[in-house]
Amino acid sequence: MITLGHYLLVSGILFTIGFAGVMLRRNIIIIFMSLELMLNAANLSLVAFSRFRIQANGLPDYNAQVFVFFIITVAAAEVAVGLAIIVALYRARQTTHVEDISSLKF
Amino acid sequence: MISAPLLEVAVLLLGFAILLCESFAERIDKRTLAVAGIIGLGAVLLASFFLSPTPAPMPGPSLWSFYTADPLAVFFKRFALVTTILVLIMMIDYAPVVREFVHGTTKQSGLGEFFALPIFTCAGLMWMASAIDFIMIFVSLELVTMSFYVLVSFTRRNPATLEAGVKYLILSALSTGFLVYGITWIFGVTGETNLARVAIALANPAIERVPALFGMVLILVALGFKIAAVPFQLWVPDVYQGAPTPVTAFLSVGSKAAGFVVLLRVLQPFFMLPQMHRLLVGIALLTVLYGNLAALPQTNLKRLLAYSSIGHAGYLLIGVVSLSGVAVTFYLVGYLLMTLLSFAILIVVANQAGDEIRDFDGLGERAPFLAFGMLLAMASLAGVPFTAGFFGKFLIFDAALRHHETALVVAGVVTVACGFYYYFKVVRAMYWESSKALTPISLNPMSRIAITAMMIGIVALGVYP
Amino acid sequence: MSPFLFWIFALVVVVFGAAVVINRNPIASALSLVLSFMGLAALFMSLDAFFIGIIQVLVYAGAVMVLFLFIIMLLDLRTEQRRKINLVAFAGGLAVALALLIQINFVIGHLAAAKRPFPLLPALRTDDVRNIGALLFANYNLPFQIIGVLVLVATIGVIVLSKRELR
Amino acid sequence: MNSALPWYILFLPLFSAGTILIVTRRFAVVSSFISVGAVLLSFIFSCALFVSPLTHSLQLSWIDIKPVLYVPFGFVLDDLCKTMLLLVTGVGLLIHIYSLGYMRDDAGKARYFASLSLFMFAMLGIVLANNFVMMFIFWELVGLSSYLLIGHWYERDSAADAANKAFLTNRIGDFGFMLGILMVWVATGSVVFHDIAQGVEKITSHPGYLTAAALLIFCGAVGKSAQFPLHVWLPDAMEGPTPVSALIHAATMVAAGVYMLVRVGFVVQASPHALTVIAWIGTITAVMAALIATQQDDIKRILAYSTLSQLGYMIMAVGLASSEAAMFHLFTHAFFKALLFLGAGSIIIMLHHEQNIWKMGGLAGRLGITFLTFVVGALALIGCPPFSGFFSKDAILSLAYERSGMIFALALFTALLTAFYMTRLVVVVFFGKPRTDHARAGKEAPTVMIAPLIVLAIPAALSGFAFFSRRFLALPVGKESGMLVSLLAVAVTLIGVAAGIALYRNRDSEPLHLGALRRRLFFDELYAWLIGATQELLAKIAAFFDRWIIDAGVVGGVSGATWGAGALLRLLQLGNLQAYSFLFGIGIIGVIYFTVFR
Amino acid sequence: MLAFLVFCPLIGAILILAGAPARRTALLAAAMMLFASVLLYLRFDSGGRGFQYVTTLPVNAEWGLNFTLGVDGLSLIMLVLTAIVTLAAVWFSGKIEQRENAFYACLLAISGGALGAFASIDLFFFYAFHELALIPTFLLIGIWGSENRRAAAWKITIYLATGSFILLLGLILLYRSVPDATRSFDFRALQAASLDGAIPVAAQHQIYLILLIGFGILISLFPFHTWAPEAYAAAPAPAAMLHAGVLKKFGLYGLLRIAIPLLPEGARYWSNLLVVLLLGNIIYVGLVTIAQKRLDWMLGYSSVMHMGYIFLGIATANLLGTNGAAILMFAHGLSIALLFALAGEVRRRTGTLVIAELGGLAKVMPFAGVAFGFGAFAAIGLPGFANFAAEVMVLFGAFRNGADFQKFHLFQIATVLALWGVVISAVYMLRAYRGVFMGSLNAKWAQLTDVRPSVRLPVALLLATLLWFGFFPQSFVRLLTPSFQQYLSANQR
Repeated sequence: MITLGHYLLVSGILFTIGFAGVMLRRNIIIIFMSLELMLNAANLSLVAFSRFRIQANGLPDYNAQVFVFFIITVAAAEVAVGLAIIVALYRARQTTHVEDISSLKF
Repeated sequence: MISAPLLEVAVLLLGFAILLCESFAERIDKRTLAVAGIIGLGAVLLASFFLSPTPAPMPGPSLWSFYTADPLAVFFKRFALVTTILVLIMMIDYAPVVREFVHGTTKQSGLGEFFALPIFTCAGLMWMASAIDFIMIFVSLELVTMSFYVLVSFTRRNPATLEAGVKYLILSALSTGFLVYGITWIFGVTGETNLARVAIALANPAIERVPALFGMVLILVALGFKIAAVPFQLWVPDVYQGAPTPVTAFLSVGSKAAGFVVLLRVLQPFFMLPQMHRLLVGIALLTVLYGNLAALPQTNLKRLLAYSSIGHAGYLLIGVVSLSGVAVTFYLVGYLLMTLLSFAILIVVANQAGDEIRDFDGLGERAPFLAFGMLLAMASLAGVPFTAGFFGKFLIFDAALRHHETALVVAGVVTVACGFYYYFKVVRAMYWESSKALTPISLNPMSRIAITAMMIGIVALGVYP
Repeated sequence: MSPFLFWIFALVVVVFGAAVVINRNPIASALSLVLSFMGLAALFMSLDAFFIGIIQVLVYAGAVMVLFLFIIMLLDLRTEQRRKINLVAFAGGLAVALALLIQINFVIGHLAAAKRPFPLLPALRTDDVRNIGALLFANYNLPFQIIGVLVLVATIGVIVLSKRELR
Repeated sequence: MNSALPWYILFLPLFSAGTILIVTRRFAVVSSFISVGAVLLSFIFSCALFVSPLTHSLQLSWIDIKPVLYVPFGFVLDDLCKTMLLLVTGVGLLIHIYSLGYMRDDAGKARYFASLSLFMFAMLGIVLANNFVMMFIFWELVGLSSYLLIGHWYERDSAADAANKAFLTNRIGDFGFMLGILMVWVATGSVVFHDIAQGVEKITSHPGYLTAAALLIFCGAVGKSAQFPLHVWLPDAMEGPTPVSALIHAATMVAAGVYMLVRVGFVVQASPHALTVIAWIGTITAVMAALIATQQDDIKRILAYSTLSQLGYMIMAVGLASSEAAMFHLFTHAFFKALLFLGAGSIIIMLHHEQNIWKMGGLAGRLGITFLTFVVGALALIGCPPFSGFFSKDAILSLAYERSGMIFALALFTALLTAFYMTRLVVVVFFGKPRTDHARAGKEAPTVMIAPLIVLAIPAALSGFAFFSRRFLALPVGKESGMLVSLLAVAVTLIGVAAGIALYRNRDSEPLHLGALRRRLFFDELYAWLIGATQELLAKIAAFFDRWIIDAGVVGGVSGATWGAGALLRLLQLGNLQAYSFLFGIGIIGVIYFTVFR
Repeated sequence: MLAFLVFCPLIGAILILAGAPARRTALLAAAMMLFASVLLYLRFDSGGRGFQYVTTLPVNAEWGLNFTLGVDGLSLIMLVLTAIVTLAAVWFSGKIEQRENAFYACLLAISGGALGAFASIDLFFFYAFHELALIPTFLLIGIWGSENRRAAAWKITIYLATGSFILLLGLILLYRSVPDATRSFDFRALQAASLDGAIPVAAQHQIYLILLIGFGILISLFPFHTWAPEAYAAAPAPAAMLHAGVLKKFGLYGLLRIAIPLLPEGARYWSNLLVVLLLGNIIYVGLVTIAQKRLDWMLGYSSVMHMGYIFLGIATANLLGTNGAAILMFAHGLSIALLFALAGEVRRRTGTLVIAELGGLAKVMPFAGVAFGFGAFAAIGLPGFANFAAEVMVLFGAFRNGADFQKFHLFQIATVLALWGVVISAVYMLRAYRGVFMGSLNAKWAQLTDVRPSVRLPVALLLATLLWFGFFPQSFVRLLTPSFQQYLSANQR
């Protein structure tokens, strides 16, 4: 029997994977993908919650789904801007590696 | 009488107008756009004094379940407007640098966007100021973040800037992730996103504490990132140093202030929990210590100011912990004045020399006016009486002592001494040393007015709060 | 929803999610990201959130993915040549991730509702597109507008940042 | 007018000092005459006061925090005071006049006379003071002026050092004096002599406390009148001009200690233990100084040591509870010792500042008047009847005879030594043949210097006789044992004289060498070592501690540590994005842990 | 009138920065200050209790914060002191080579800060004004100082900043310790509150300690004293005069004005600690002073040492001692200013202050010799100078505390040691004087000339004041006694 907990766990794992990716990978593009993973993990939980909380009118709580909608939009916009920055970086430095962009420090 | 949401609308329209001019009127000097923006924002600021009161929140969903125009919100709207105006003024001074690092078809290409984006950011800040719903918070905060992504890496020919941009991008996105996940959990527990209703739900003892706290903590992480609280401050020095200076100023004042107002709102329902209080005390302690200590060895003024802004975030947190809205507000105003003042002068000087502290050598002779302004700013940041900074600290300590936050107070005193050390390093450079170049530094009238205004403001707040 | 399907899709999501991180070749990561999101979409649908599921597929598989691949191609990033992995950092990262996972798990454990199965939806099924749309344009009007501005800003940003300029 | 007399007497010299300092510093002659005129006037006024029955004068309040502390600025006008006034102004006047000659062509003449006037002011203040604090004030001022006068030739290192030595030694004495004053004040609640005398039983009822207080007050006297063990400054003080030595270090200032003890007799006399100590200190000083005097070659040093031993007599007398005897000896001593110094002065100046007696000789003929007066003084000093010294010393001896045999014996011995070294002095200086060209060329001093000698010779000779001195002070009642004592005294004196003549007739150099006595019993060396071993060492240690431990160590350490902490913390900013996200993660799990799990 | 006095220097400073002729403006301002303060002194009603010439300007009603000026006996003499020393310092500092107007502006700013602190009877402004003087000090030492000005300026600034923020804590606590009803920054209100015993004893102990540390740092109380000699050695003479003479007194003034009247219990509780520390000042620092090889360091340390006597007077917390302390503050201010001025003059001519290198200067600079002699004797408490009168009062006051016939208690022992300190001070002063001005003249200095005429007047001014109040201390006691009776009224309970 599938409970709310299962979904939350899956989303949690996904979130963690994403975070691990941010911490472990050095390729900025992949880091960016990992960030997407984290956002979607959040989405999964949200949807799960919305499904779990049946409203009085017997429908799922659509507020959460609206929020998911917003998150997806924001994520998309973020990807656009982020990739633009990355491209600019690549033009300037011919690299997408985090080690290569550590001139500002201390 | 004007209904509060119209303010943002007006700001938006202003932004659109400037964009249109930028794209269709190639010929005009782009600086006029900035001036137009300044005037427009000024008008909005003026308008913000004729607001109709917030209607009583009617039952059922409506605009007012996301948006409030309570005094706090209105205050911070004005705060955002003033900040943006000043930032625009700085940007005019900064234009040559932009031109140097953004090659374009026309010699001023890119400037238009450079002037337009802050206005949208301003709108975002204003929405943040009156957001009382997590979704609203998320959206407006993302708007602000998004435009800062662009602004930070705006001068993209400059490698340092791009590096700053990327760092800001990744870490900020990371914090967004946590914000979202946190909101999710809050929603999961309470089934609400409106702060007021969340508070009601939390008041109910049947609610599970642990998940709620978990969600709250994740939200705190995101906000802590915005206000540069330890341990989420790591991006600050690099980004502040790399970003275009006006943007740095904007970051350190605008987004920080917005972060604080959101923090104040969000924490409201959670203060009754001891864990939360403990956490905040800890964070405040770390922040104030880290910022001030790590600032001691700095030699680059922008970076120094970055660390000091961490330190000030710490003082502000002390105020937050002591539940003293007045103190925090006052401190923020003082902080706005002195930080923007120092950045404004920094820009002017950096155009000639550079942004290392040693580039300020002998400013006392080169540009007495600027030097005196910097002296004032530094004194205020350090907390010398008869400046806004002193009163801010005074109120903060007062509040902290009232709540017997001994540890915080002790840390505060120690760090204030450190503050004297590193702020006076600048003063020393300006007055003790003698400079190589003795060319006087020019200053355009608008900035002069702005700087004078800020100096007067600092002293006025210091003498007559 | 049958547990079987759930397990399948959950597995897909997690495995390909992990693949995103593990793959050394960016293109491979990108593709596994798509697959993982597909799985996610399926899970959404299994939660009766069809609209969101569709959006998910459209936006990610359609837009985001293409964008990613396009950029990867543009910059033609090869499989990142083997740099020496900083083991300490690696282990540390893993440790932190695990710690976070444990904490999340613990929190889920503390959520009483988590034990309970999903309540059944009553028979009458109105399409959720309409519901969401209504909500979006009635209640969430203001945030929606703001999102609009956000997208505008993003557009400006992208233009500014990647406008080809002539020396 | 009349009641203001003391004020005039007191403030005329100050006025002259001020005028000289501010106005007439440039004009030496004018200054000198201002100074002399001032002292002349106050002498006249003193005479007037002496004959007037005036006993009270108007009184200001210097510090007035009733009821806690009340320090008036007022005078005691009893006979003792009046006599002392007369003595001080009189001798002072003569010495001022003498100085006109002695300092005629000195560069710092104006400064000299200013200091001299200042001294007169201070000394008169001591005499007139009617309370402890005021007396202490003038006490210190006397110290100051003697510092100035000793250091008059400040370019000379020896003079400068002597001045410092004198001042510091006195300060040590005053340390005790002040403490004593405090104790008396706390006990009786007042500093005014009269009130203390009224409520003296408040303090006499606690013998231990009383003794302590009395001895501490006595410390002041020890310092000022150069008693053992604080006597070391007086001989060095001879670095000053000779008239100064005559006035300050023979006639008046050093006698101030005695005067003070007499003045506060009601406290001192009340404590038998204190008295014994005082008596013995006096005795020791007398003997020791006399011994040392026998081996000195510098004419002024000889006189200085003889002054010490005479002061020893006076203190002895005080210790033997007879202030009359003490005052009597003080009175006579003032005259003949001043006379001797002035005589020595005229010799010295005639021999172009030659002070070594072995470089003189055979001056009897050339400096006739000086010789005669000097001899008068010497006779008075050695107490040869009928000269004044005989009577006063006799009084003290007979006292000692009654009280304590030991003291008496020592006193006699001192008398013998006195006779011996004075004879030595006279013989070596005035008889035999001249030993240097200066000595041969020596001739009589100018009148302005001779006149005071003659004037002083008269009281030096006569002031012993009761018919003369009774006018001025209460004499000690003659004892029936008097006869025997006098005979003994005269006998030892004769022995001393005889020995002196026998030993030093026609000598060209010192026949007997007693190193210890020549080296003044090593007191200076001892003290130098003592100071070096204690204060200097401590000072160096303290300085080191302050510089390196407190300042560099603690203060520097703290600031350095802070800075270091900052330097360490900023290393957190690795600049590497991964590191940031990693730390970010650690921060997050930390935060969650502390909030959710604890 | 009072407001005029307080703002006179600040206005002067602003004018100078605006480009008015520096020296003349400064002199004018200082002279007007002196005139005003003397006028205040003459028109002051010595009989009246409490504050006079009170003027209030409300700033923030919500915190009961007003800008209130007013003087009682204590603040009056401090004002006079400030005015005199300022005039002397300005007069003394003749032509300045670089950035003259900035220099004079800083001088005036310092004295303005001091005046404000002494004249305001509002806790907040009392603190703020003093703090204000910090920056000018920093600049003065840093820009116009001598050899190691950098280090010295840093040390003094950081040290004092720390001290004053500790102090700020204490003051806020004090402000908080009064029940809300009577809560105010106003001394008078606070005093009234403390008279009603509104400040709980435990709080008093805590607050007094904090205040003691804070003020102690500002006054260079042992062991927080090491900034002082270094700073004074490095500072230009006028700055040293103003700081050592006037600004340093702020802390003592604060103790007398706040700690004693408002926290009598705390004062009693910590008096033993204070006595021990101040003995550190007197004996330990005195010994350190003896070992100094340079005149300026010697003077710096000696000023630290004399703080000990003032502390002693304060520690007695009785009428006599506090009176003495107050007058000693005044006297020490004048004498140390005088000494620093002359030392600065010597430095200006010879370029060194190492005692061993100097000597016999009285021959070539007689005026300096005489004046320094006066100053030195004043400093070591010779009768005739105000210092002596004050020290007498302090010692008497201290010796009286808990005296009995059986044994000496802490205060008696302290008094004995303090008396010995007088000897110590005589040792170092006379040695220095002998080393610099007496003895054989070093050929190097044979061609030196005597001090500038512009120095003579300030010197004369200082000396005259010292002597006047040495002969007639009553003219201060008259003013002080009422106010102290009021302060100590809390103790009499």
